[in-house]
Amino acid sequence: MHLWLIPAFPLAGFLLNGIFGRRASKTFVNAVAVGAVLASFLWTLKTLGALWPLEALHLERYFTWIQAGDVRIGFDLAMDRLSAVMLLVITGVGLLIHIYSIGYMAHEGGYYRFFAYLNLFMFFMITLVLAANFLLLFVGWEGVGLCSYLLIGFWFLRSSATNAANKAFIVNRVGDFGFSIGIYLIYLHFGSLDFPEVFQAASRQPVEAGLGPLTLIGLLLAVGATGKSAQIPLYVWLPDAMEGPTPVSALIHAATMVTAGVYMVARCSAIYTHAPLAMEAVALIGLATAFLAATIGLTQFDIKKVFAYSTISQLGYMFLGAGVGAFGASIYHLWTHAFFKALLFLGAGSLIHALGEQDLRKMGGLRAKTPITFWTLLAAAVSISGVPFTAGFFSKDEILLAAYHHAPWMYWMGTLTAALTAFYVFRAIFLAFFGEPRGWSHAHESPPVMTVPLALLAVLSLIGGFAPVSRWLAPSFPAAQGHHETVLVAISVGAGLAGIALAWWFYVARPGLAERVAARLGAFYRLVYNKYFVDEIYRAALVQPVITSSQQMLWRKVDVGWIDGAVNGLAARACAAGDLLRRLQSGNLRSYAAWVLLGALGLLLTIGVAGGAR
Amino acid sequence: MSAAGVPLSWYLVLAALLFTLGAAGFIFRRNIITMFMCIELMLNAVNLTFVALAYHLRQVDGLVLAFFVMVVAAAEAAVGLAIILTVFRNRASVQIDEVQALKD
Amino acid sequence: MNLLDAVLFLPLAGFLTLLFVPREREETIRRLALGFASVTFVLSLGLAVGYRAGGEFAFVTDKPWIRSPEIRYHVGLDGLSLWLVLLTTLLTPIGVAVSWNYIRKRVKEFYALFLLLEFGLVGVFVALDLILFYVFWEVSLVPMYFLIGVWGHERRIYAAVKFFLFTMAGSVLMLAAIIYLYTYAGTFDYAELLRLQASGNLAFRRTEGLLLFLGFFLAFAIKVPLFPLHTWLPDAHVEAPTAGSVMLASVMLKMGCYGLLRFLLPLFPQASRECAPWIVALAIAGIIYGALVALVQPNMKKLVAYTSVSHLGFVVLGIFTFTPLGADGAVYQMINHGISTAMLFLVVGMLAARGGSSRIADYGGVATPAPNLATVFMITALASAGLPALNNFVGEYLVLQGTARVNLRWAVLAATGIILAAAYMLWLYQRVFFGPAPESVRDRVYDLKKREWAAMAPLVVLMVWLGVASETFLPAIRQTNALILERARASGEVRVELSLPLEEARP
Amino acid sequence: MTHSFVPTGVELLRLSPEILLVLAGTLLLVLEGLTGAKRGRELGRLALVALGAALLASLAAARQPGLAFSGSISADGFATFFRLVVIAAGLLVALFSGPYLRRESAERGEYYALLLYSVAGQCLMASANELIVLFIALETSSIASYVLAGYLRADRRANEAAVKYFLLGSFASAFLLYGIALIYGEAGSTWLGQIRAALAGPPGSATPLAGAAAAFLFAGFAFKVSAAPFQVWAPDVYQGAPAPVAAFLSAGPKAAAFAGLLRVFMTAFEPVSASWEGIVWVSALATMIVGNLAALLQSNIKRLLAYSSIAHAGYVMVAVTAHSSIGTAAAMFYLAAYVFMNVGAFAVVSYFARQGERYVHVDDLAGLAWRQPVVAALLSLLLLSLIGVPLTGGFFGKFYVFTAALEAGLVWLTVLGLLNSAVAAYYYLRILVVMYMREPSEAAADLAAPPAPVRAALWASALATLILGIFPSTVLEYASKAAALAP
Amino acid sequence: MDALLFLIFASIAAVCGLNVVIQRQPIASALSLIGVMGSLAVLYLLLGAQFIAAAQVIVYAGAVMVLFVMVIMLLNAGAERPTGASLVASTLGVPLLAGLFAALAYVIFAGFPEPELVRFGQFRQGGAAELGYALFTRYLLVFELTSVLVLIAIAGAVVLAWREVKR
Repeated sequence: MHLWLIPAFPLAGFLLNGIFGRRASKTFVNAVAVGAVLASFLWTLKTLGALWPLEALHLERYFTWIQAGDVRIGFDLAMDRLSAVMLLVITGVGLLIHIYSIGYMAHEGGYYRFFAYLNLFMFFMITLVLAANFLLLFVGWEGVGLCSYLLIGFWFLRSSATNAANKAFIVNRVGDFGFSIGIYLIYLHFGSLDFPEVFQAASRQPVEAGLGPLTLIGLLLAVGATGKSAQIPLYVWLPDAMEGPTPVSALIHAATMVTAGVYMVARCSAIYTHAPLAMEAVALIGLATAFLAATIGLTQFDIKKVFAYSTISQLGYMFLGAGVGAFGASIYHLWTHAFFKALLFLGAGSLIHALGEQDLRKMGGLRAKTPITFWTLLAAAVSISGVPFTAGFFSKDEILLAAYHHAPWMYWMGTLTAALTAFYVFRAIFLAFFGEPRGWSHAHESPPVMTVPLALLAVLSLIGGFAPVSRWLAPSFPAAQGHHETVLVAISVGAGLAGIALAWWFYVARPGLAERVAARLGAFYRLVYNKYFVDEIYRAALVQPVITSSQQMLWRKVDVGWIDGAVNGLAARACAAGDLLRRLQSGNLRSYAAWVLLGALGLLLTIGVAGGAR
Repeated sequence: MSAAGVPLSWYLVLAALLFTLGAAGFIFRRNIITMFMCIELMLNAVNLTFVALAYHLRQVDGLVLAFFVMVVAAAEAAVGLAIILTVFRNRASVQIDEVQALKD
Repeated sequence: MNLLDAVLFLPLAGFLTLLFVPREREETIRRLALGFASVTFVLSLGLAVGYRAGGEFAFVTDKPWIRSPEIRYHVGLDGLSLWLVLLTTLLTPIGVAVSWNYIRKRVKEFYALFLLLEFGLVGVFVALDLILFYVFWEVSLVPMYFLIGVWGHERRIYAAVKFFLFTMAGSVLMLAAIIYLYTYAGTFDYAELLRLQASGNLAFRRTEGLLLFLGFFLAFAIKVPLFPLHTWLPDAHVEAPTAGSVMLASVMLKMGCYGLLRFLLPLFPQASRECAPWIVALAIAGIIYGALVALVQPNMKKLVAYTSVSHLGFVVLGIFTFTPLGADGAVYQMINHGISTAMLFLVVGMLAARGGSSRIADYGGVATPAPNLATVFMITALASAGLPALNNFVGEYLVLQGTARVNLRWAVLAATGIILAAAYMLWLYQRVFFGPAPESVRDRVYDLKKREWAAMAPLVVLMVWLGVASETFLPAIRQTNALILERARASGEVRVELSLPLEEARP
Repeated sequence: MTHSFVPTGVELLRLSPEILLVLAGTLLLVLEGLTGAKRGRELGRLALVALGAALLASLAAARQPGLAFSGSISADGFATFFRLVVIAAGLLVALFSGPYLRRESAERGEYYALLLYSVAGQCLMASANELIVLFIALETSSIASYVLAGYLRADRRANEAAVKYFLLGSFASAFLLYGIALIYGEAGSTWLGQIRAALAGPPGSATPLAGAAAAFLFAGFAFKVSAAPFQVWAPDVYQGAPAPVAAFLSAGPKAAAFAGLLRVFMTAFEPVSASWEGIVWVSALATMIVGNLAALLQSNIKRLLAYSSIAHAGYVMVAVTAHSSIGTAAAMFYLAAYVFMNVGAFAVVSYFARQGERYVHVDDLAGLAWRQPVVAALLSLLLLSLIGVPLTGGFFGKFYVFTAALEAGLVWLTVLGLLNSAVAAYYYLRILVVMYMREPSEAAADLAAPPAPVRAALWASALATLILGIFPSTVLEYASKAAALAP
Repeated sequence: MDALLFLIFASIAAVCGLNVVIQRQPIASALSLIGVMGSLAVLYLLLGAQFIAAAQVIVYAGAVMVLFVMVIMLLNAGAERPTGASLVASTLGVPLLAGLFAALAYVIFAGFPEPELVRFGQFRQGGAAELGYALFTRYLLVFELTSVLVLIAIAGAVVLAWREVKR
């Protein structure tokens, strides 16, 4: 079916723009970049159509990539329902964001570079989801990380941007460290890295009670996932990643790349279901992240940061879903999240485009100036808040239900988080669009090339939930238990609505209340506002010690002091000995004669008297 | 002639003593000429050894060797004294401790 | 006289030819040097085309050289040496090309020595007689010494002497071991030694074997350089001229790795195994240590030098896992490191030639005046940081997978090096290329010139090629490594303990 | 033993190199007296011819190997090898002495005559098969070289060198002679073969006299080869003596003394080798260490080369320690290589130092490479050979020496020796560093191109070094054959 | 008689030898050395080496020592001054010398365990005829060589001492 064409189009786009883009016109760049993604999207659809209903895995082997010993890793692509969903999200949302970027980036330098990177990202992301073995998945995994790095640091003159880019890459590397070791273990345990073989073998194994190999593998893979999907403890890079252009935040840091971790966990469901401990860990991480990020989201004023924490939080939901066994729901949420979160970011981008400003405190009352943006953002907001029958409603509820069946407290926690989510999203909406303008002078609605994608995404955010994603995926995953319970649904919906209402209360009905509450909370507020000082703790506990000890201890002391010192000391010792010998060479003949005599007597005594020295 | 002879080893020990004395002079004397004379003393000691051993072996060879040693000593004396002369010309001294410009 | 001999001796012919060109005719000298180096490279491509995996050695020439004790001119090529030879012949014309404008004084000597260096390096990789090997080993040392000492930077003399003495200290011990081996086996011939080993006639007493092993090992370890014998490397790299750094890092360091695999494993399997845990410990220490120290270097060249310490730790680690994966990965990593580090030094050298310094603090924002340079460096940095689909990843994966098979803890420790690799590379990149460009940089740094492009393009292509289509290179390596490991296994029971925590956990 | 007053023709043939040299020396003396001091250059040429003829004569003598003069000399392969080496050394030294002496306005026939006598003595040392011949030959060589060391009589340093060399040399000779006396007492003969026969009795039958004799003989030879602790004279003498003479002292007498040492200890004292090999071991190690360490900080290039020559004596001693025929062959090969590289290095010094030896500091060589590239390149080759880098004679010298040592089971001596050679690299490198990596000094500034004889000597030694480094087989095989010394 | 003569002359030799070493005046040392040589000549006679005894007196005590005395006079070498010092010589000197003598004595006594008594007249081949025969047969080469040695000595002395330095 030529699956390879799906990633190949964006790759070609990348190469064309990368090599010729600098001298080419914007039209050319646009055509290549958008065309590549469009082609990819269309080919995905065609392939899907041809393979429908895609009940079994469709595997295509191309060539051997690495072979050594008994390892043979092919460049193999495979399509199943899971990757099909992912592909649709990636190419679909990706297409919209590409189009949106034409408008958003119109006045930026390095235009071609931006689109080249985006195309490259598409290539790696598609490779990631189509990969039929762990190592190829890892290629995509690292590749998207690279593109994320490049795009976060797109405005490389700003040191904040390049710092953020480095942070993103390096933190991801920490996760990948776990992932890599997981891969080594998979190979050791299963003797293969190919998905079909690994998962079949895994599903034949007994469920592990303790810390068995599968659990270990699961945990290690989860470490990788926490890096990529910005979960505790590795989430710190994502908020900083907002230094990148907004379409990047939408595409990479909301809709697609960050969900790769979820995808991977879902992909490895066969392993996880046999490793309940790992599952539990994933669920706990997800839940904790969801809650923690939501609390931070409450206090942020940078609109993109708010959405960034929201992303982290929503990804936490997905982890929770996967962790409690609702892989389908998890992917389902991934699917809906892609729409509304991309939309949130793109809308935010539209605002930024309009104002040149992303601090919520300097917005306000924009409803009239940017109506399309407002309405589309609102659509996203209701969706994320879980207002019934919007996309977010379906998927979030499915996760929460599954969580309830796993452990009720998780449900309650999740529901609380849902309320928080609704609150901070609407806080942002209200701050931006309602009330009085605060400090902006001219604002304008974005051009159609931006608003059309917004509108399309808004539609998807509202109705995307009707796509029966989790049901369609059900055969791929072990059955999740739990049935619809109206009461629970009502509670969570109520929580969402309460959040919205509270936001209205705080930011529209009683402006100024928020500040007072914040002041009342004092230290606690500052703690949350400063994101629990996690960055600072990491810096003080990890980064700085490493740097300092490397510099002071390893380099200055071990390298220069000890090793070179030892060598130099040896040399100095030799020279000192030489100097002594030279000094013995005093020029005094009588001394020399004494030496000769000494030698002769020594010889005489050893040979003549003692009869040999051996 | 009396039958009371002298043990051969006495001769040899006398030679050893003279040899040692020569070496002692070489080490302790500061005048180059004296040092050189001490070498002559050592050569004489060796000669005594040769002669004594020739007696011991009842061979003429030892005497021939002693003879050659004398020639060598004479040759050395000629050259050595010439060298000492040049040293004296350059430094107006034959004190060995004053001839130590060459060192580090 | 077969193709291999031609490849080997053409640089020597070039060296001799250059000696007779009048020193004023600098342009002629450059052209001649480039000509000799290029023709050598083209001929060496023939080696790759003509090489057929399967036999023991290809392109063998075996002629008597010295009759007593019998030392033969015995050269040949196998999968291990093939790519290293090609790496050498590829990098030589590149080194010649990049030196074109930078080397302004004593041009004749520079190029003559550069070709002599190529002769020595190729020789090391193809020699199949221990003394011949030693001869080339030392022959390559001398021109490098001069390259650093004459054309280097401020502290060049210190660096050159340090380089020479470190290497010398190791190699004399190797000579002792070689001779001892001879007195034991009665031959210097590698093939003959292998035969003796195979027939069990090369069984040493334990201490004897260990001492012999150590004699060779020290020489190789210094050359690699294995922690803690590495301190000559940063100095040598910082002070060497660009082309010198390239050859030093890319090829000379491989001499040590090559030696480990070529001589130690097959000839001293017992001792190798016995010492493996210690060596692995040093290798891992080197991986982490090199990376950490690289992280805080204020000088680009020194930074790159320390990355070499880190990267070559992987090579040694791979070799001493005694697994096909590890060994294949190690060899692959040798080539990878050769190419990536060559690139790193080329770019850093170009920067230093423009900006007049290799201190990181003197730069910033280079991406603005020199976007192409920045792009090339980015690719290289990423390759160096082990990004998949670029060359280093394949090698590192194989090494670590091989290591994991033997001992998971080792693999875990070693893998931290990859995290750090990203950190030091990106941090370097950020500080040099990103940010606003200060006046001094904008005025002096310009983008790549044609000749520089020509020098680097093949390497960029290779980085991707090696990363994606490893099957171009791996079959030959696999087959040779299989033989080597077979030998390493032949005379001793395999004592690779599989100490996986998950094995323990299993009921 | 034949007792004839008149030597036969073949006997004379076997002695022909020495005879030729002595006659030529005498002729030079006579001519010098006849022509006055004006024709030094022509006399120098004559000396070269004589040395060349002696070289040929050695080869001719080698065609009729055998004993002569009641068995007191043996014109065997061993003798031929060393004769060739010392004559070649003499030839090179004579070659580049000319310009040096002319600069000092001291080129006279006596110089060459003494040189020829000294070489004759060394040749005879190589072929002597009887101790007193050996001793007289050694004295011949020595006395001539004492005079040569002090040849520039107005020079205070030369005087000092001469007097020190002379006094210590005579002192050491006395010990040597005492050794001869003692072994004469033990064996009743001074012929090596008979001594061997006398010592070859059942173990323990040899009295302490034999041991004492071995000790003193060793001391005497060790002094001449400047092995520790008898090396003390060498630095001062090399420094003070005129550069060509220093070259000569470091080459000919050393090689010849090793020839004597090898022959005496490999034949006469071989039966009691157990008693002396230990002490040779110690001496070899001490010599290497002393020479190399003391040279590390040395800045006077002549002293540096002196210490280096001490160190090289140590390497040869390692081969002696092996006391096997391959050890002997290795020592022979090493000495051949050593003579060329060392004489070549001194040739540069003699050219560079200029009038009154003003420039003998290592730093004076700064930038030589860019003023006189060819000289520097050739000197570099020689220095690399001294370090022991492959493709030079010095490498194979060390290689053979240590091969022999390992064959004899001397593992630690080998390891220590090789480590020593790594240390040695440092001070040779310093010269390279100065030549190539420093800016030209004022000393190099007004340096004229070397005169033809110096060039010739330098090229010859460099080529010899290179040939010994690339095709060592012929020489080594010859040495191996010759090393099987018949008592 | 033998013993008596030996003891007398050995004592003279030893005392004179000691005197050579301890005198500060070179001329006194030289005279003492002549004394040693003279007494040694007597001892040679006792050992039956007439020719050597004669040569000792004529060549050594006569010619060589005269040369020494002449040079001493020529250089007007007075008593030596206690200049400089050699730490090595002054500290190691005496023990080394004592050791040397002890070791040599040990070697000699060990080498000649049963005392062989020297009696005058028991060895009669020490005359010029026997010596001459040996000299011109077995030692022909050495004999010729010594002539070369003397030649060198003359040439050397000439080179070093004769001509004035021209500059």
